[in-house]
Order: sequence, then C-alpha cells, then structure tokens
Amino acid sequence: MDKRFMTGNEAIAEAALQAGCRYYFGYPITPQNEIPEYMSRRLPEVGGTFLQAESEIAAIYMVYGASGSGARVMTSSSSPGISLKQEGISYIAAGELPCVIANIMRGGPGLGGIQPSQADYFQAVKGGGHGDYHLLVLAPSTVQEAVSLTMESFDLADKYRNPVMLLGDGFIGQMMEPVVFEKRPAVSLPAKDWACTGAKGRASNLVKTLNLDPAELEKHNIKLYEKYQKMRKDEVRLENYLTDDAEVVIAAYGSVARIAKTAIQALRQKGIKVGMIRPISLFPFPYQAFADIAKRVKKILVVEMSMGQMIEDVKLGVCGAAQVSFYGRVGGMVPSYEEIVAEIEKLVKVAP
Amino acid sequence: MDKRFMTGNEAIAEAALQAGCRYYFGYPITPQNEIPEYMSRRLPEVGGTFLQAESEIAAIYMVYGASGSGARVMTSSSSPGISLKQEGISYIAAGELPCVIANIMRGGPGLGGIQPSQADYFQAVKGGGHGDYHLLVLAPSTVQEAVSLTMESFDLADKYRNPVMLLGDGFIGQMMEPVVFEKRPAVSLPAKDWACTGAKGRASNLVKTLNLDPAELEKHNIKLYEKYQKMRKDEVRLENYLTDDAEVVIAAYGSVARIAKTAIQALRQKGIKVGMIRPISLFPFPYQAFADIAKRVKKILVVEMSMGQMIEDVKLGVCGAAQVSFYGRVGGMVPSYEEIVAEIEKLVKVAP
Amino acid sequence: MITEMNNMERVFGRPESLRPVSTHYCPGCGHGIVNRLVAEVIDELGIREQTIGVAPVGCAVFLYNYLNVDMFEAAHGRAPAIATGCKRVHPNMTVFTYQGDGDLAAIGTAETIHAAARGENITTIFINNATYGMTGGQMAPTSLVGQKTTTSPTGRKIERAGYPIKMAELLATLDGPAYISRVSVSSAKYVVRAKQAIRKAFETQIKGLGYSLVEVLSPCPTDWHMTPAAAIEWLEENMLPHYPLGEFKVPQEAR
Amino acid sequence: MITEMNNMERVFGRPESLRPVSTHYCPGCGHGIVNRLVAEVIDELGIREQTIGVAPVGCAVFLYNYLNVDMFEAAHGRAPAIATGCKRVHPNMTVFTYQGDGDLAAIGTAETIHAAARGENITTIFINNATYGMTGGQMAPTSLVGQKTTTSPTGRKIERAGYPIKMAELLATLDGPAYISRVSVSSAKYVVRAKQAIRKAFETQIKGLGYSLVEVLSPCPTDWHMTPAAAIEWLEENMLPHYPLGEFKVPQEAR
Amino acid sequence: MERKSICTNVIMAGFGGQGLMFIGKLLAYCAMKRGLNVTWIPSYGPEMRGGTANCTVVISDQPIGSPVITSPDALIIMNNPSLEAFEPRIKTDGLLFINNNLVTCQIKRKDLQVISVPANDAAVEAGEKKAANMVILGTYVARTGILTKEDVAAGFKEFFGAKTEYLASNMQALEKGMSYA
Amino acid sequence: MERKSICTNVIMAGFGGQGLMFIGKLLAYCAMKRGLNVTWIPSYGPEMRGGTANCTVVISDQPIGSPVITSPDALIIMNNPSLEAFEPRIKTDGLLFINNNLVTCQIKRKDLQVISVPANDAAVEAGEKKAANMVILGTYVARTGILTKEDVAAGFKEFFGAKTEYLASNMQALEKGMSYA
Amino acid sequence: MSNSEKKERRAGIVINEDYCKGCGLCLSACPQHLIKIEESVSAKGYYPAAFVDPEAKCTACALCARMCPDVAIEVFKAKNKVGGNE
Amino acid sequence: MSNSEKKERRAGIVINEDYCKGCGLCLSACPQHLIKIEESVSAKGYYPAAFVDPEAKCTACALCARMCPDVAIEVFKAKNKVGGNE
Ligand SMILES: Cc1ncc(C[n+]2csc(CCOP(=O)(O)OP(=O)(O)O)c2C)c(N)n1
Ligand SMILES: Cc1ncc(C[n+]2csc(CCOP(=O)(O)OP(=O)(O)O)c2C)c(N)n1
Ligand code: SF4
Ligand code: SF4
Ligand code: SF4
Ligand code: SF4
Ligand code: SF4
Ligand code: SF4
Ligand SMILES: [Mg+2]
Ligand SMILES: [Mg+2]
Repeated sequence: MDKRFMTGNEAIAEAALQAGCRYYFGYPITPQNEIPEYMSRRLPEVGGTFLQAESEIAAIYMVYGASGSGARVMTSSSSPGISLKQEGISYIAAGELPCVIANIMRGGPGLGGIQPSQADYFQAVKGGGHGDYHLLVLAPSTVQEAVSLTMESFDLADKYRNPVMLLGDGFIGQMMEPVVFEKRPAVSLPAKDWACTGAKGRASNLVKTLNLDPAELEKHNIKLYEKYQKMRKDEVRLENYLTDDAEVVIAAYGSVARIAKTAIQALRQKGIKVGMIRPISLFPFPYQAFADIAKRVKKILVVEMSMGQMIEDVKLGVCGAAQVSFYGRVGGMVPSYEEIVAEIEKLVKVAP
Repeated sequence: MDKRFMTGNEAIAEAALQAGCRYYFGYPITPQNEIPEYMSRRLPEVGGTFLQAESEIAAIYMVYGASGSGARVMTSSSSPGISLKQEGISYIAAGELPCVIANIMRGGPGLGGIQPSQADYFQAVKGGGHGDYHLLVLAPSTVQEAVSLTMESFDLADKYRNPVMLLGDGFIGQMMEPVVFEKRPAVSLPAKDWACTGAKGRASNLVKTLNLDPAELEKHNIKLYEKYQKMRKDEVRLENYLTDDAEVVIAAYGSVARIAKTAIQALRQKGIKVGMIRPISLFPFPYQAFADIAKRVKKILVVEMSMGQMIEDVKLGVCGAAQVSFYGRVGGMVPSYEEIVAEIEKLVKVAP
Repeated sequence: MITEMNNMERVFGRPESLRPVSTHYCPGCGHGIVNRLVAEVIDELGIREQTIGVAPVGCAVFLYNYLNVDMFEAAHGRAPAIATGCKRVHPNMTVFTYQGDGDLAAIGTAETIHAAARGENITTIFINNATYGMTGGQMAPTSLVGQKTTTSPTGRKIERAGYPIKMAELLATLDGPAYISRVSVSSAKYVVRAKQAIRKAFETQIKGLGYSLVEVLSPCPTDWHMTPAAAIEWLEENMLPHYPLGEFKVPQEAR
Repeated sequence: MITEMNNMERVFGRPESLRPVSTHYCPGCGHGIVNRLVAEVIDELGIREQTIGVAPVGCAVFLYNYLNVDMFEAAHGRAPAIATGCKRVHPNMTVFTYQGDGDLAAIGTAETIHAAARGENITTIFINNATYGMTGGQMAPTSLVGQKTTTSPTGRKIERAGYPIKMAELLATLDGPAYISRVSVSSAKYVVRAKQAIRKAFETQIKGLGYSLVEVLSPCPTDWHMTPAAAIEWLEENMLPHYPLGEFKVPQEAR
Repeated sequence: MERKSICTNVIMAGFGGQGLMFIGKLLAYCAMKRGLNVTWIPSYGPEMRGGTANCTVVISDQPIGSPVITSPDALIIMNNPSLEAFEPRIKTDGLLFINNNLVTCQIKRKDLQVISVPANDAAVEAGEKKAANMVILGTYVARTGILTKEDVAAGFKEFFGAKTEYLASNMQALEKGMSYA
Repeated sequence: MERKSICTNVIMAGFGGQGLMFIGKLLAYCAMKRGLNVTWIPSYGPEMRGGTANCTVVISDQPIGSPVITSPDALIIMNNPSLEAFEPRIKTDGLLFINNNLVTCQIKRKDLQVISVPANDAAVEAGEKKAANMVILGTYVARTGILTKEDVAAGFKEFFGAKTEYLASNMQALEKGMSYA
Repeated sequence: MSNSEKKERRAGIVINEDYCKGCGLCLSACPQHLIKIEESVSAKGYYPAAFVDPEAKCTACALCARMCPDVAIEVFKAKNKVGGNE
Repeated sequence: MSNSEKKERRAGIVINEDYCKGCGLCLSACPQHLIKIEESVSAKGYYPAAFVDPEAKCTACALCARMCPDVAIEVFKAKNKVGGNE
C-alpha cells in the first residue's frame, strides 16, 4: 500500500471520496479549509459536485436535500459554523437522513480562536440542536484513523439513516502524517427506497420532520430512541491502552489521547502503572468500559482540551465507584505530556 | 395587588417590561407568538423598541448589539428558532453580554410539533453552541413564577454579565392563570461602563469575542469558568416538596412538576410517601440536593417531557447512591398524574 | 345533477397530480388555487414522475399531502438550499420550491438570493400574502405600509419596520435568474395568467435555462380578518398598486 | 529629512481617529486605505465620540485596534443586525459597519438586505475584494467568472457556482436605502472619490435619511497571488468592467 | 351540586370558530374574580385556522397542581368529532354537556349525566345567533353552580371590554342556557 | 549523532514567507519515505498572511504519541522574535540552528549546541537567493544525520513535483548548508 | 345571451360538497350568477356553494372552477361543441 | 514643471519605516517618481519605501500618501503657499 503524506483535513476529504461521497457542500472556516479546497479540486474529477454554499446554514440544508435525494454527501466546518448548523442537524436527524458532518473544533466560545480545541463535546454528543436526537460521533486520534473513521462514517450513516459527526480538533485537521488508503470491504446496506428520486412506478416519497399529532410524534421519537439504543449496543468503539495492569487510568480522546500516550510511557518508565481508555465513539459513549475499570482502578484522570465536558460521561460511567479528576487546557492551549505526567504524579501521591 | 389573568407568554412579556426591558427583537414561531405580539403593542407605549427581525439569527445579533450598547433587552423563540440562535448565544456568552432569552419549547427534533415539550434541556444547560460557556437557565412551573423569574432574569443577567435563558414548555407559554405583578426591590448592579455608548470622555470600548492568542483565550475561558463556579455556589434554586418524610422522590421541573404534585397528593392519599425535588435553576443544577436526598431515599423517579435528559444531571448528583428511574412522554404528549402515580406504584412494589 | 352531466364531457376538473383530498387551508385561501395550478402544469407537461417538490414551513407545509410527487418538507426558509442539494443530485428532475413570503423573503432571504444568483436550475413558486399565515398573521417583509398585523397592531410604520420588499424586482436585477414574474390569483383572468407564468417557469427549468420564480399575490382572508370576497378586493386595491404584475425577466431565447 | 520639513506645515498625515499602530494587513492591501478614509471622515465630521463601529469577521476583524471609537466585533455576516440593535438603543450615535464580500454578500445576505429594506439609519462600508481574504482566498460571491481561487481552482464556472453578485445595484432597487455607491481604491484619484462617497454616506445617516452603503473595490494581493502593483492593475482591468463605479442611489434631498 | 371544597375541571371542545376558547377563558376569569385558583389551557390543531380546538379549565380553592386533565369532571361538546375524541375520557358519572343542534352522533357511554342543549336554536331565540357558546356556558354554570349570571356578566365586561348591547344579548343567551340545566 | 532507536523532533520558526513550513514538510516527507513515522504540525499567527509561523516535526521509528512538543530536541530559527519565543523551550544540550543573517539577538542560554548558519548569504552563493530555508535544512540533516542529500532530493521531486532547474539550485543550497554542520 | 327561455342544458358544473368550504369565490367569479351559498351546513361544517341554473345559462367558461381554492368544482359541457373554454 | 535646477524645498514627504511594508503603491502613485524601494530590510522585515527628491520636485500633491495602505506617509509643504492639495 502506498503511503501518502497528508494533512488530516485532506485525508478526510480523500477518504470521503473513496467511500463514495460525491457531494460536498460547505463554507470556509479555519482550521478546516483544506477539506472544501481539496473537494473543489477532486470532486469534479470524479464526476461529483462541490458547491461552496452561501453560509453554513445553506450548506447543511443542501446536505439535507442531497441526502434526501439518495446521495452520499458530506459537509464540514469548525465550531461557530457547526453552531449555525444546529437547526439543520436536528432536522437531518429527525428526517433520518444519512450524511457525514466533520467538525474540526477550534477554541471558543464566540469567535474564539483558530487553535485546536475539544470544547464542542457537549454540543456533539448531547445534541446542540433541539429535541431528542443523537448523532453518531466518532473522534479520530491520528490522521490514519481519521481516514478509516471517515470511510466507516458513510456506512454507519446509511446503516442507521442517521447523521454521523466526525469530531476532530484542529490538530487532527492540520497535522500531516503518513496515511494508507485501504479499500474497505463492501458492506451490505439497506436500499434507499425512501429517497426522493421522482415518483416513477411507485408511490410518492416524502422526506419530512413535521408531526402535528403528538401521538405520532411520540412514536417517531421512540423509533429514533430505539435506533440510538441499537447504536449503544452495537457501535461502541474504544481503545484500551495498557489498562490491564494499570493503577491509574487516563480518559482522553482525539489528539489529547496521543499526548497522553507519551505521558503514559514516561510515567511507566518512572514505574507508575498508568493506562488509558480512549473513547473512539463519543456517542455511543463507552460507559461500560468505565464502569468495568472502576471496579478495579480507583483513580481516573480525564484530560481534555476543554473546561471539562467528557468528564460528565466518564462520571456517569463510573457512577461513584472511582475518583474522577480532571485536567484541561482550553482556548487553543494544549496539555503537554509533561503536564499530564505531573497531574498523574500528584494524583498517585495523595491517598485515595 | 391586582390579579391579572394572562397567558404565560403575555405574563413573561409584561414582566420583562416591568423589569425595565425596553428592547425586544424576535421572530414569530408557535407557541410563543404572544410574546412578540404583546411586545409590539406595549413597547412603543413605554418608549421602547419592538422589532420583528428577518430571522432568529438576526434577532439574536440585534440582541447582541443592543446589549452591547448597554440596554436591557430580550428575545424569545421556540425550539427550532433557538437552535438557529446557538452561534449567537455562544457569542453573547463569550462577550459577556447580559440578556434574556426565552425558549418556549415544542416537540422536536426537526420541525416536530407545536405541543409542549422539555426536549431542549441538554441544549439549554450543556450548551447547544460551541465552546465552554453556560447560560443561567431558569424553569418556571406556574405563570406567576414565570413572572418572578423573568424579572429576576434581567437582574441576574446584569449581575453576571451573562445571558439568562427562561426555559418554558408550551404549557407555561400558553396556559392562562391569575398573576400578580409585584414591584421587585431594586438590586444594586454593576455599572455598564464596558458598553458601546460613544467614546466620549473615556477610552474607547470594545465588545468582542476573538482572542487569537491561545494563552489569552484560555485566560478568558477561566474567567468565564470562575463566573460559572460563582453561579454554582450562589444561584442554585429549587423547591423541596414534601421531601422530609418521603420514601420516594420525584425529580421534575416546569409544568411536569405541577402534574407531579397532583400525583404526589394522590399517592399520599394512598399512603405512599412521595416527595419532589423541583429544580428551578437548571443551570446551576441543584446537584447537592440530590446528593443529600440520596443519603436517605433510595428511589428517585425522574419525570420529563423528553426521552430522558435531566436524568443525567440527577444521576450526576446522586452519584450511584440511589436508584434513578425515568418516566417520560414526548412529542407533545404529556405525562398525566395518573401515569406518574402508576410509575411510582410500580417502583415501590419492586424490592430495591 | 351528476346524472345530468352524464352525457357531457368534463372540461375542468381536479388535475391528476393533485390527490383527491380536502386541504387544511382556510376557506378562500389563495394557496388552494396555486396548489391546483402547479398540479395542472405538472399534468400538462407530463412530468409528475420526474418532479420533486419542496414544501415550505408556512401554511403550505402540507403541500406534500396534496401533490402526488416526491417531496421534501423544508425547514423555514431553507427550501432553495434543499432544492439545490436535490437538483445537483438529480439534474434531470424538475425540482421546485413552494414558499411563502415569510419563508422566502424574511428568514430565507440569503438562500433565495443565492439560488437565484447561482442560476440554480430550479423553479420557485412564491406566495405573497403579505403576512405570516401559519403563525397567525404577523407582519411579513411584504406587508404593506400601514397594514395592521398582530406584530404591527397600529399598522406597519416605515420608521420602525421599513419598507415592504418587492422580491420579483429585486431578483430580476441578478444575472442568475432566467425567468421572473409576478401574477395574482385575485380573479379568474389573473388565475389563467398565473398558470401560464407557472408553466413558463417550469419550462424554463426543463430547457435548462436557469432559475425561475413566479411571485403570486394571494389572499389570506383569515389573517387579514376579512371574508374571502373582501380579501380579494383588498388584494386588488392595495397589493396590486404596490406589487405590479408582469414579467421582470424572461429567458434569453424567449425574448 | 524630518528636520527638513520642520518649517513646513503638514498637509497630510495620520487622522486622529486612527491609532498610531501598525496594522496586520498584508503589504498593499486595500483595507488599510479604507480604514484610513473612514478615520479621516470621522475626523472631518468631528464625530469620533458619537460614533460606534461594527467590525466584521474577515481581514478587517481587527479594525477595532485601529479606529479609536467604540466598537463591536461582529459574528461573520451579522454586523448589520448588531448595528441595528445598537442604533435602536443609540439613535443619535453614528453607527457603521465595515464588511467584506464574504461577510456581507454571502453569509450576511439576509441581514444586509433587511437592514437596507428597513431603511435602518446606519452606514455600511463594504469591501469587495472578490475573495475571502482572511481564510486564505476562497471564492466569494463577488469573485469574477473565471477567477481562480482555492475553491474554484480551475476558475469560477457559471454552471457550477453561478454569477458574481453586484450588491450595490441589487440594494439600490430597494426602497429603504438612501445612499448607495460603488468606488475603488485602485488609484489616488479613485481614493479621493472613495472618501467623498464615505463622507456622503455618513452624512446621509447624520441627516437621518436612512440606510447608506459604499461598496469599495479593493485589492487583495495576497490571495490574488500578485504583487501589490499587479493587484491594482488586475482590479482595474477585471473588476472595474464588471463592477461599474458610481452612485446608484442618492438621498432624495440631495438629488 | 353543592359548593364545599371546590375543585373541578372541564374540557370544552368543538370547531375552531365556535367560541369555546372564549367561554373557557370567561369561565376561568370569572372564577378567578370569585377568589378561586384557575388554569386555562388551550389545544389547537395544526398551526393554521379552522379544524378542531379545545381547552381545559381547572377551578379550585387550593393551589392547582396539574392543569392537564386526562379524565375531566365535565365536558362541553360542540361537534361530532369532539364527542368521539373526548367521550371515552370523561369520569364516571361526569357531566356531559352537548349542543344537540350540531352533535348528532350517539352517546355510547351509559354512566354519564348527559345535558343536551339546543344551543344554536336557543342562541337564535336569544337574538344573537353566534352565542351558542354562551348558551351552553349558561347551562354549565347553572348545573355546576360554580358561577352566577352576575359573575359572568361582570367578567364578560371587565375582561373582554364588551360593548353593552353585545353584552346584553350574550347575557340573554347565557340565561337561556341556564334554563336547560 | 548516531542513528540507533530514532526518535527526534524539531521546531522551525520564522516569518511567514521564509519557507519554514515547506522544509518542515519536506523533512517529514523524506523521513516517511525512509520508512519512519512522522508528524508535522503547523502553527500560524492570525488568520491572515504574514506574521510569524512555526511548525513541529516529530520523527520516530516507533508510533508517535504526542505530535506536540514542549521542549524540542532541536530548533531552527529564522528571525529574532522566534528566537525569543522558543529559546527558553529547547532541551538542555539541544541543537539550536540559527540563520545568523537575520537573527541578531543574543542567545542567552549556555547549555545549547548552537549552529550558526549564514543562510541568506549561502543561498545567494548557491544561486537561489530564496533558498535560505534549504540551506538551514541542509545543516540540520547533516548535523543530525537523519537524512542524506539524496533522500531530500528524492522527496523534493516526488512530493512537490518541482521542476528540475528549480530542484538543482535548491539542492545546491542544501549542500551548502550541509557544509555548516 | 340573456335569453331566458327554458333551454336544453349544454353545460354545467358539479360542486363537490366534501371539498367545498363555502368561501363564495365562485359566486363572484360566475359571470352568469349561477352559484349561491346553501342555507344548511355541510358535514364538514361549512355552508357549501350550490349550482342554480334553471335557465341553463351556464357556458362552461370554468371561471368559477378556476377561482375555487378547493378544487370543488367540475365543469361539464355537451360533447362536440366549440365553446369559450381554455 | 520639469525645471531640474536645484530648487529650494517647498514640499516633501516623510515615510515612517515602522509603518511602511514596502508595498510600492506610493511609487506608482507619485507623478514625479520621487519614491523608491530601499535595498535593505527594515526592523519589521520589509523593504521600505524612501523619498528621493534631490531636485525638490515634490508638489505635496499627496497622491503617494493617499495610496499608502499603511498611513506611513506624511506630506509637508512650505507655509503660506497655495498648492494642489485637497
Ligand atoms: C426556524 C423557524 N422559525 C419560525 C418558525 C415558525 N413559522 C412557521 S410558518 C412561519 C411563517 C409563515 O409565513 P409565510 O412564509 O409567509 O407562509 P404563509 O403561512 O403565509 O403561507 C413561521 C414564522 C419555524 N417553524 N421555524
Ligand atoms: C460562522 C463563520 N463562518 C465562517 C467563518 C470563517 N471566516 C472568517 S473570515 C471569512 C471570510 C472573509 O472574507 P470577506 O468577508 O470577504 O473578508 P476579507 O477577509 O476578504 O476582507 C470566513 C469565511 C467564521 N469565522 N464564522
Ligand atoms: S391562514 Fe391565511 S394563508 Fe394560511 S391557510 Fe388560512 S387563509 Fe390561507
Ligand atoms: S489577505 Fe488580502 S484582504 Fe486580507 S489583509 Fe492580506 S491582502 Fe488584505
Ligand atoms: S362554468 Fe362559467 S357560467 Fe358555468 S357556473 Fe361556472 S362560471 Fe358560471
Ligand atoms: S369557490 Fe369552491 S370552495 Fe369556495 S364556495 Fe365555491 S365551490 Fe365552495
Ligand atoms: S506628495 Fe506628490 S510629488 Fe510629493 S512624493 Fe508624494 S506623490 Fe510625489
Ligand atoms: S505605499 Fe506606504 S507602505 Fe507601501 S511602500 Fe509606500 S510608504 Fe510603504
Ligand atoms: Mg405569507
Ligand atoms: Mg473579501
């Protein structure tokens, strides 16, 4: 397999193409501009459509239209732009339209900064839009993983008829690493017989989200809920890193998890047995993994590039069975492995 | 005091006026149209400005402009419209601009329905927008309480330089009840010397949210965080209803809490000792109240008009010390007191 | 009476693309007329199976219950973006949006202008009833100066709420649109012309000439608080002078 | 040399409302010229203490570091809404927005059109540099047909991306605006006219006549990948023909 | 029905234009004026006009818990679809007020107190043909004893600021309705 | 410096247009071609052009954990502000490559191996005055031994698809730089 | 045209009471004034329109039908005749 | 006008090197061609513009200054003279 040296943004775009995505609608925003730029070059080459929308809102509804027309389609943006898409995301989830949305997070709130951040965790996993819905949220920690998760995202979206969010921090987007594009085995997916393609030889199709009858709307919500339950059962993805013998466990995702790995190596050299649970799917969240580890490990350090968001899910998993501490940097500041080492050392020093 | 018979929406609007709000920017959406309609009638009478914006997004940024100019200002909307405001809300929180935002929730996701719902809890309390910020979120359960919380909202907004969300379900908005408008004691509030009013006789002011230097942006985030910590300490509001001798406790807010009260009365007549913790401030959430009650009560039933959102905060409060169950109706369906009675009876029947 | 017509031929009836169901529109609402016109045009062009519609959020939200074609329900104002996404996937389908004045000229302004500027090869049927019908009669961008609505209780004032927007004229200044016209459904004569315009708009798209829009002046008796007959009259007396009927842009080839 | 000028009088220098700091703009960027013109006009009108500005998200985001007046930083595209909120609170202040073409003509289209349609008594300085400067040179709504940008790598194609929008012309069709003009900063002669237009726009507001906008054609050497001199030339050769200079709407009283 | 500890509720349902929302508010307002706690909750169909509509009024001398009522004490029914929708929900022995000028369907339940009122006819007789709602409200207040004619008249005037002629004919309709209790 | 278990990293910093991002990518790409794991991370100033910019390259024969480096093994410094910003961060005994044509400030730390290169002059000598970046890259690769001239030449051609004339002069600059190691 | 002798019916309309909402737009549209509103309410709760053409004046011009927002009107015409429609 | 004798300086400009980014727009703007770009880099890393007017041809027309995006140019003129400025 040929190794290519690419930014995460470019790799995500190329992976989308290779996963059969032929439609991209988006609006420029740092630090993810390489995605639309790459798409604007490559999509016309493969007979696809790149369209720079007039806004993030227009982009997400173009995605709604293309997905509802049966196509594989994606959009991408960064924090403020993703906030603007919240209504549309709620609609897409409600209308059960498959699509992939990449959020290459930057420092917030407001205009914030353009450096890496993980402060949109809540928005992504709890639902930044209105109503009871969930995105499938996947968080790569290397460029290579960004490629495989992007490809998988399109299949998952089609499988569940649900939007999938690829949640990357600015590092994932702008870092360059070697990547290999492996052909994914073909997955058997349900036919899109619900899509708007012209009512020829069949009853007309309808893509909608309104249900003025509360009983009907409740039914629809329960249907969605059951889908999320199925995801919770089948789609949890995580990495256990040296947890077997660990006395302390770090919880981290995305590029912070890589930094934590370096910290763990340094700590182990000092004889401190540290491991890590790295959630790859943020929704569904690996609650069980934390429930399990908490039976054995009494100290868990959550490290995020935020003021503390994933920590709530870790606590919900741990459910009081272990002490959950937090270390975070924000606004584009990045926790260094040295800082993580220091935090863990503090933690193991104090008696539980 | 004169009793007036008003819808919650009208009462919120009138309360805002009486709290000194002179600027309203909004966009029509059911079930909160009575707010802008009332404002369009009354504001010109008191020398204020009502402006129907071209969209929810324009409305929230008009609020940004008016608040940044030193005025008391509000907007209101319902679920899809609030989703559209998420970017603006993140900006307002980042810029530390005081304002009041009412969300009269309807069934979602997507266009959903127009009947009452509580499915925007996560959006309101965890932050539907990007970045680490929080709204102060208050949830009235009667029209009278809507009045007092609305008035208080303006003071809290000014006190903390933070947006306050009034989170009502469709019932709170459209129900009519007797209300009394009592004069609030004047609160001493910080001067708005940061506002844009023309740089006369002072250095120029600047309302902004960009901080390209990560260290600066981190500092700003920590400043915001400390504000939220202060709210967590000082602004928790809740009602304890018959919890003293309770063997089971219901957790509910907004109009669901009223329905639960009727259920509790019915249950107590049957000899089942049920109480309720009703969070009034959803952010800051009364975690401690739940931690405390869980020392004594082993069964907590969370009732919501959602598929289960506040339950996560209840669980974070309880932290494994009690069993937390859930009963919810969604999409405009409303849990009846009979259903709540039945749920509690089920709960007390099973051994813990 | 039906028997009496038995040996006669039906010269006017429900178009095939319009489902045989009663609508939710109020008595005398212009939406009903325009829904039918769209169906008639689809029938005449024989494109029912090649048509995809986008319904707005507004009184016409249930358009999909009436038209027997594949349809989207849009979010408020976003129909042009949805139609764009759809048209790019199905360039050979006839894709149209049906939108109210709040939907198209307020919240959806950007999407409308840009679909038009792109010359997106779609058709928009734009119902201008000078109010927000569905939400109970608030002021619309197209409400007339002095018009009383629930959010302009003393009449629309220029100083506070500005001027009513003439969307057809505005859009006609762009390079993207191929066909832009304004019609009315306030009389049978106008209805005939309205249908011709809608047909022309669809044909413009089928020929691949670019964006087409037909603005339809349409009564909303309910939110105008008038009888249907009075609403028709009010429309002709008040809206026609401000919103002149006519073609503001016609396709190059058809000039 | 400074000593040499000692006994002379200064006939041109930094306006008072412009802080004595170096800007972050690239060498040869038109923003610098327009920033100065705005400051000069504020000085000449003597309104520094009665002025509130709204900076965009775009290369001019740091305008507030340069102009010594009270300022807002807007969200991308929302400056007109913010200015509206501000102006309604301070009707006696001179409130202006400063916006790029992505900001004003793409994401902020609705806010722009509606502030204009309302005749909101504010002034907009609109920098048309035919690209998204700040984010690295993507296609803007005003990018010319055939123009290469990072998102139109083979040149803007009408079939895919539609036509460049002429905002001044579009807005001039509305009833709300009082003054709309287009100027350029590609030569000293044009710069003088640009300043006159900006002054006229501010005066329009001060007289309470309604919305005013000055569109400024402005070079972006960096994202056009040209030297400053070549950028000026490209502007004159390519932008001027498509975007004619002139006044598209002037106040009633000034006609 | 005697007034002891007052706690009652009623759902009123019919077509959009029949004025049920109005009499619901009127009832609640007048009860409030009498010093009682009240809630009024509307429920419309789709966001546009027409269709069916109903409202729930709860009246109590205690603070009102649930303003939402699954099994009402009483029902006021002004059209057939509403009868179909609400008949199953009313309490055993509940009061079912129907406008028999419009409600033609059979009442299926046998455990109810049915009060059948020719409300449209009575309204015409009272000289205000649009006041069928007032007629049936009259029947309701008389039967339940919750308000007097004077209570209603005062509320009508105060809350809705009605013109005197208009008030008079409506009061006549109300009185007419009371006679059917 | 001998190659055993390879694991090294470098931060390169200077003005926007000095081509540091370019040589960072080139270094990483060539190392990748040699079968090593690499990461390259950029860091720009504000969203517009100009100002300062830097990038971090990590090269290792093990999977790379943190691509972010607080205390780099080596620094390539092309202007004064960057020296100020990064000098305090480099490891004890770390390699500090400076372009002494532009960096005029005093180096404060005494615990570093300073390699001072007249990169601009050398570039002019090499016939490609814009290739100061290649000069200093040459010094870096020669001093660390991480790549050969041929590695760089191959990478240059393959990844950046450079024209041959352009390649030649750049390689000359590289070679020139190697001589300063 | 205003020939008021009893003629053979050569044209007419059928109003579908399930659709008609009694808006009355057809009334004003009919140049022959052949439509009136019924006195009694329909099953849908409306006072529907009725075709009253004892003198067979209907020309099948379909103006009524074109104005009907509820597509409640069908227009019929004797076969093989040239008429003023479309 | 093209009087190239050594004249008394009656006008001139001052270029502030802290502001100048060497864009060269003033060069093309000056009708007298009195501005050139320096050979050496400034503290800010740019090659700044320099005023070269040995023959005192500057008219204080300020065209250079008007084109300068960085407000780096101040224009001076001998007092009490009528000139071609503003
Ligand atoms: C984001 C959002 N904002 C507001 C609404 C509420 N809403 C529904 S329809 C409508 C306006 C309808 O007016 P118009 O588009 O003119 O259509 P009409 O009903 O008059 O045909 C509004 C504001 C909504 N559903 N979504
Ligand atoms: C909601 C949102 N979308 C996108 C961006 C990213 N962004 C910043 S500036 C800009 C465009 C700037 O272009 P323009 O308005 O033409 O100004 P210029 O830089 O050319 O002066 C964009 C898309 C953002 N900050 N926020
Ligand atoms: S409210 Fe107006 S637009 Fe809506 S259906 Fe009724 S008449 Fe038609
Ligand atoms: S990128 Fe373009 S618009 Fe932005 S500062 Fe540079 S030259 Fe000016
Ligand atoms: S077809 Fe013509 S003449 Fe006949 S009823 Fe209709 S409008 Fe009247
Ligand atoms: S126009 Fe149609 S709906 Fe209206 S009264 Fe006539 S037949 Fe009935
Ligand atoms: S003032 Fe005029 S003549 Fe003098 S240097 Fe400037 S442009 Fe040249
Ligand atoms: S125009 Fe200004 S910045 Fe440009 S070279 Fe001349 S003095 Fe320097
Ligand atoms: Mg409308
Ligand atoms: Mg631009």
